[in-house]
Amino acid sequence: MDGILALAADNLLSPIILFFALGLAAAFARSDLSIPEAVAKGLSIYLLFAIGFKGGASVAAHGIDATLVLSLVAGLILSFALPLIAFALLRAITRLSVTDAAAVAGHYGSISIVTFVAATSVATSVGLSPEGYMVAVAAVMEAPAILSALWIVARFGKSSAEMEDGLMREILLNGSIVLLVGSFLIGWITGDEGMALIAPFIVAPFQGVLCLFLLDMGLVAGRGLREARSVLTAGLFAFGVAMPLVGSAFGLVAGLLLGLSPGGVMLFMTLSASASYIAVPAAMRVALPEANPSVYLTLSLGVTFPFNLTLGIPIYLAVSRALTGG
Amino acid sequence: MDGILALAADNLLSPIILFFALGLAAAFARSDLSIPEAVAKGLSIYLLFAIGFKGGASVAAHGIDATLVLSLVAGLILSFALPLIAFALLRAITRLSVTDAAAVAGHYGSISIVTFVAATSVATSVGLSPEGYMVAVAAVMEAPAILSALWIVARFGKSSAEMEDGLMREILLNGSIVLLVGSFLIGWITGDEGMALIAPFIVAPFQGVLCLFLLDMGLVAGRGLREARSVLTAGLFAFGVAMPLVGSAFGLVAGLLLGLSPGGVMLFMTLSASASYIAVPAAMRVALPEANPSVYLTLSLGVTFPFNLTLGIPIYLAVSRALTGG
Amino acid sequence: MDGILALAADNLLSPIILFFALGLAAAFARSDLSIPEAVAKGLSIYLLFAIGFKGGASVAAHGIDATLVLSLVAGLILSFALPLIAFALLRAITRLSVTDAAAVAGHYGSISIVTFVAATSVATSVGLSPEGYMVAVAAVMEAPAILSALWIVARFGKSSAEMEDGLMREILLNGSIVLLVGSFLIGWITGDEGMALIAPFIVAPFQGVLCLFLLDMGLVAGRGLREARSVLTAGLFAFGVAMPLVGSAFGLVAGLLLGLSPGGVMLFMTLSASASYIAVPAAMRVALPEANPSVYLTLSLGVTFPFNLTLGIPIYLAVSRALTGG
Amino acid sequence: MQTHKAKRVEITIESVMEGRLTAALIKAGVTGFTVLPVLGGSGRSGQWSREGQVSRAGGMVSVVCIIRPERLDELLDAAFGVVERHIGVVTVTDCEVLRAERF
Amino acid sequence: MQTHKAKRVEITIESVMEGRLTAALIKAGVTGFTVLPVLGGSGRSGQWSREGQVSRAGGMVSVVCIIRPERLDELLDAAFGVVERHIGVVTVTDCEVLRAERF
Amino acid sequence: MQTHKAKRVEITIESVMEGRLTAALIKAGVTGFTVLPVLGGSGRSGQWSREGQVSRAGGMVSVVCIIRPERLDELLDAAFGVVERHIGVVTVTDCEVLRAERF
Ligand SMILES: Nc1ncnc2c1ncn2[C@@H]1O[C@H](COP(=O)(O)O)[C@@H](O)[C@H]1O
Ligand SMILES: Nc1ncnc2c1ncn2[C@@H]1O[C@H](COP(=O)(O)O)[C@@H](O)[C@H]1O
Ligand SMILES: Nc1ncnc2c1ncn2[C@@H]1O[C@H](COP(=O)(O)O)[C@@H](O)[C@H]1O
Ligand code: NA
Ligand code: NA
Ligand code: NA
Repeated sequence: MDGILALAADNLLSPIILFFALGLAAAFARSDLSIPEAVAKGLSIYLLFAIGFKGGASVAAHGIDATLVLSLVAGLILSFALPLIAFALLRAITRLSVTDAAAVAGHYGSISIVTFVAATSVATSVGLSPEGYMVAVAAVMEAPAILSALWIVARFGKSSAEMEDGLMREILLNGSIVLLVGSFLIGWITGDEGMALIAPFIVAPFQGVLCLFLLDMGLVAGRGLREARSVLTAGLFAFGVAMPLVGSAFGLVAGLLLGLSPGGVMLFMTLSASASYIAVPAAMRVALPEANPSVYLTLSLGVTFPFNLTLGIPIYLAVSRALTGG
Repeated sequence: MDGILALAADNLLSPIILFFALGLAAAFARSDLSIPEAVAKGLSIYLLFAIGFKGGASVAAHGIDATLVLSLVAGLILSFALPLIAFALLRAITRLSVTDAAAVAGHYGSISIVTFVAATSVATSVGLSPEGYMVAVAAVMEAPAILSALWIVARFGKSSAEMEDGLMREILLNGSIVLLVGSFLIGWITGDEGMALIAPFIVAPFQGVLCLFLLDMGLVAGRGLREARSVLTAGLFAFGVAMPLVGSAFGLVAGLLLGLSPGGVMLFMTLSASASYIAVPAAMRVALPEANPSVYLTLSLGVTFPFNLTLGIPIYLAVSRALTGG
Repeated sequence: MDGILALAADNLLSPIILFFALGLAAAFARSDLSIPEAVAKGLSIYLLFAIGFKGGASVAAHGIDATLVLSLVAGLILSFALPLIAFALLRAITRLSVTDAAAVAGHYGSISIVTFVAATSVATSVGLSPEGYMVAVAAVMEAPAILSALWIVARFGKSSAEMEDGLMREILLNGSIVLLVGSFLIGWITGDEGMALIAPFIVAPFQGVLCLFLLDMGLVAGRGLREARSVLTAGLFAFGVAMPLVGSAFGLVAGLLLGLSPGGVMLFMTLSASASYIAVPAAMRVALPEANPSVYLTLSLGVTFPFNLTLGIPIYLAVSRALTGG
Repeated sequence: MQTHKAKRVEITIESVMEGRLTAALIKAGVTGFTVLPVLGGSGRSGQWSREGQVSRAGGMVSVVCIIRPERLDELLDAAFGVVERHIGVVTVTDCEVLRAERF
Repeated sequence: MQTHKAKRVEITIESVMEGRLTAALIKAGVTGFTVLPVLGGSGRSGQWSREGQVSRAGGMVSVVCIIRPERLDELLDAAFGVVERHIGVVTVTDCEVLRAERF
Repeated sequence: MQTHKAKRVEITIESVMEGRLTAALIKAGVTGFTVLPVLGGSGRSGQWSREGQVSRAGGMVSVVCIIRPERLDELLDAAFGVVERHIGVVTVTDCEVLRAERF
């Protein structure tokens, strides 16, 4: 317990978290500080490019692990299953409609890549070296949860969820997935040589770019929270904090069963704990337009994301180390 | 005198100045070269982030100086007082209306952060190490001058200057100030450790980014000058060159009284000499819409900024060294 | 021949090419991956800035070569002459109208700066050091081809090509040329000292930025090809592959006559082989609005650019080495 | 200068629906449309702004379509099919166009 | 398809005034508005373009507001209060809207 | 609130022609115009989008010009001279303006 607190305290004073806090504070104070949309998108392209490539290069360096395929399958299953758990929890502790609850649930089966990046950087800073293919697991977990959400609506709801032709392709080929997987493969193919070439671009400046990106996330999350305060009931807030812990428990079991390294287990916990705020909201606007976006965006970006960033990650790290002996 | 000339010549051939000149030349020649607005804003976010963080980290490294608070107070006083001097000078040597003269005066009490950055980089290139908290002094000097300008209009003018509720908050919480101060505080809190983490992002590439940024400043200043040639009378031009020298004299006295290092004195001179072209114009459009923006933007960006960049900074450096023995 | 194949294979597995292929694939699969327009423009500004400055610094380091001026003249002549050859070839093997053929021809006399950058990076990776002033040759070759295209229309065509006053100035002062030449001159003036200052910005991260830029080129080229499939007849496709080979032969002769180094000859071949997709299309829209942009953009960006990037560059390298003994 | 009567239909809709809307318009036989960016707005579902978006999920665009008056109903039916369940505003204005043969 | 008469008010104004204008509109009871970006323009105070701005100080935006005809005067009064001393253009166009219950 | 009749002319044209168009408008004596960005569109020459452009060569902008009704013909002639050989759409809408002395 002490260890977790020390870690959390340490984590809370890292530049990454402090810049996120700066963004939150600026938004709450109604400062006009903002990162232009194009620049923010540029930063996220940089992060996906870098994290994908590094993951692939690390797979090239360490060879394919026997558990790679199993990890991908486990990720798939978790992404399909977690929305069901989230939905049950939401119906138990909040008064959301079936449609809103299903939409929220979909977000929690999917993942937040920035949370993943932050966890990776904490893991490496304490000397762990997570399996490089966890990046591929992250990619695999993005989309299935959307199908679960739509299935929930079809099964329990009144409004119809359109799963039209185009949508599935759109989801699977959304820009983030393509860039992440593509960079992963290129990192894998080009290996050490490729890495040597572009390391000065994707390794050295990475933490600095991440700070700027989290500043932007803080601004966006803060503005969202300010606008949508009214929707955030005690029940929803409780869900936003409890669900990542529940999710991480499933990730923990998966990671342990797969025999991943301490860092790998921690990342599996983080992926299961985190909630999407890009791919899933876009899909929900198309397929479930009746669901209220304030609810799912506020929960995912305003509650769960900051929770994971500040307290969640140190907890997952401590638990993973304790149980793997890492 | 010779020393100043040699320094000025050296300064004039630095990449930073040459890229500014390239921008000016391209604008005068009506080239369509331009930096997209979002990218330019991204570059300025980078500069504020880097300069703020470095200032804070340097305070963390060198400890709080007894004079930190006094310097902030001196900055505040200068920012309030310089507009009065600028206003008197303008009324003496130009025919601007009270409103226009007050608006211009407000710009000269405030500061230009790029001029500050350029001066810092010259100072360090000759081996000086200015006090890290000069960044905080810069932040403190941004806003007070606006109040002085509005007070001048209320006292001497006919048109009414609206100082509505929202405006003061807007000015104090404008994006540049929040980012600069926030990064400064985070640099201070995280100190050496934080610096080690993000140095490859904010230290090594800094000069290159500054070149690109000054290219953009040259383009913008050049286009402004081309458009607004007609407003630039001999009297206004004289003011644009004389006022920075007058301002720097006040900065010099303040710096010497505070007992700052040679680099610190030089930066205090630069801050006092420089004129705002972001925060103050925005405030003036809201509070003094009758004032002609061509006048104050042309003076601040088209005359004083290039003057400081090319001749001013070497002069302030030479004078500061001569009088502090640095 | 074996050498060429090995080189080509090596080249095909470089991160640069693979990211281009990723972009192409994403576009063909109709992924929504995209680089914001402002960011893409920012990346291209970075490339021009870096490549220009490095060229100039290299001229400063190695001194002016007696052949600099002759190389510029040769570039001018080639840019004027190649459109005539391209036009003849197009009329022989395709059924394009005079106007369309002239517009396409204009593109092939001009150059693609990214192809040039890619070739430079291949050249240096195999240990060659091309003359720094090849950057200036590239700049000189951008515009003359446009005049040739308009002359062709005036001579052989029915529709009138407007060569109005403004256009020539616009072409010569277009942003890319100004930035490239300006950075070249500044690199030359500031030499080693300037280079030391900004090298961490323009050297180390260069390859990484280039990867992102080629990802974007792949996306754009892929989308263009998807839209304009219908215009791409077998004849046009043949032209898009044959013309770079023809052009490179002229570049080869020029380079050998000038006595350039193996790297210099290779770059001259690349310049002659490459086709414009920025400056010339813009000029054609103004002066030859009747020409179909799908035709010239598809050929230049969809056929010739990928050909040069993948097969052309290794061929030019191998040929240049074989004939210069480099 | 000779002008002709036409209708200018402007549909403000979530970005995620842009492709679906324009596909429906093309299917309904429109000869062209123009897409304009939207910076922000306010309505029954609250206020939003482009700088406060993490993603394309929340932004909107405005699709403008100039058509011959007699084709208005067809277009509105097509547009309504897409907009119906979604956030969005549809306005129709009378206008005159040059070069009517294009529409 | 059933449409209803409405007014489309478009106010082009300096970016710095955007927040003040939309606050005034909301106070005047409008149910929604849309903000469009402006790239550049020209008027009595000269020509400007977004790429030539160092800051938000000089840019403009266009605020579009669809309202029921009977609410026009109220809106114009509110808008005029903000625009009065400032650079800006206000136009009103007749239009038709779908889903009139929204306005 | 007192308003005056005016015409709103909107010209959607390739970006490369923007400078030529606005120069022609100024020569024709217009007192002002506003340039709006265009994200993409579709027409006889196919579909395009801003994210798919390598350069300014392919983008479009929309130039809006509010004028007194009696000046319409002059403006249309000037605009047509530029647009004639180029891709582009010209629409004219009736509108009302505040502060008519500006136009
Ligand atoms: N009365 C209106 N005038 C102009 N735009 C509107 C209006 N009402 C809604 N909008 C636009 O449509 C979006 C969604 O509106 P709503 O569905 O009411 O939330 C808003 O964010 C605005 O951009
Ligand atoms: N006649 C007009 N038509 C369209 N926009 C105009 C007109 N006059 C002014 N504007 C816009 O309003 C801004 C300020 O105009 P002004 O106050 O006349 O300088 C200009 O930059 C244009 O964007
Ligand atoms: N009917 C239309 N309604 C609105 N915009 C149009 C229409 N037709 C063409 N456009 C615009 O004008 C551009 C060029 O049209 P075109 O010359 O037909 O290829 C298109 O890309 C659209 O942006
Ligand atoms: Na999850
Ligand atoms: Na000052
Ligand atoms: Na060529």
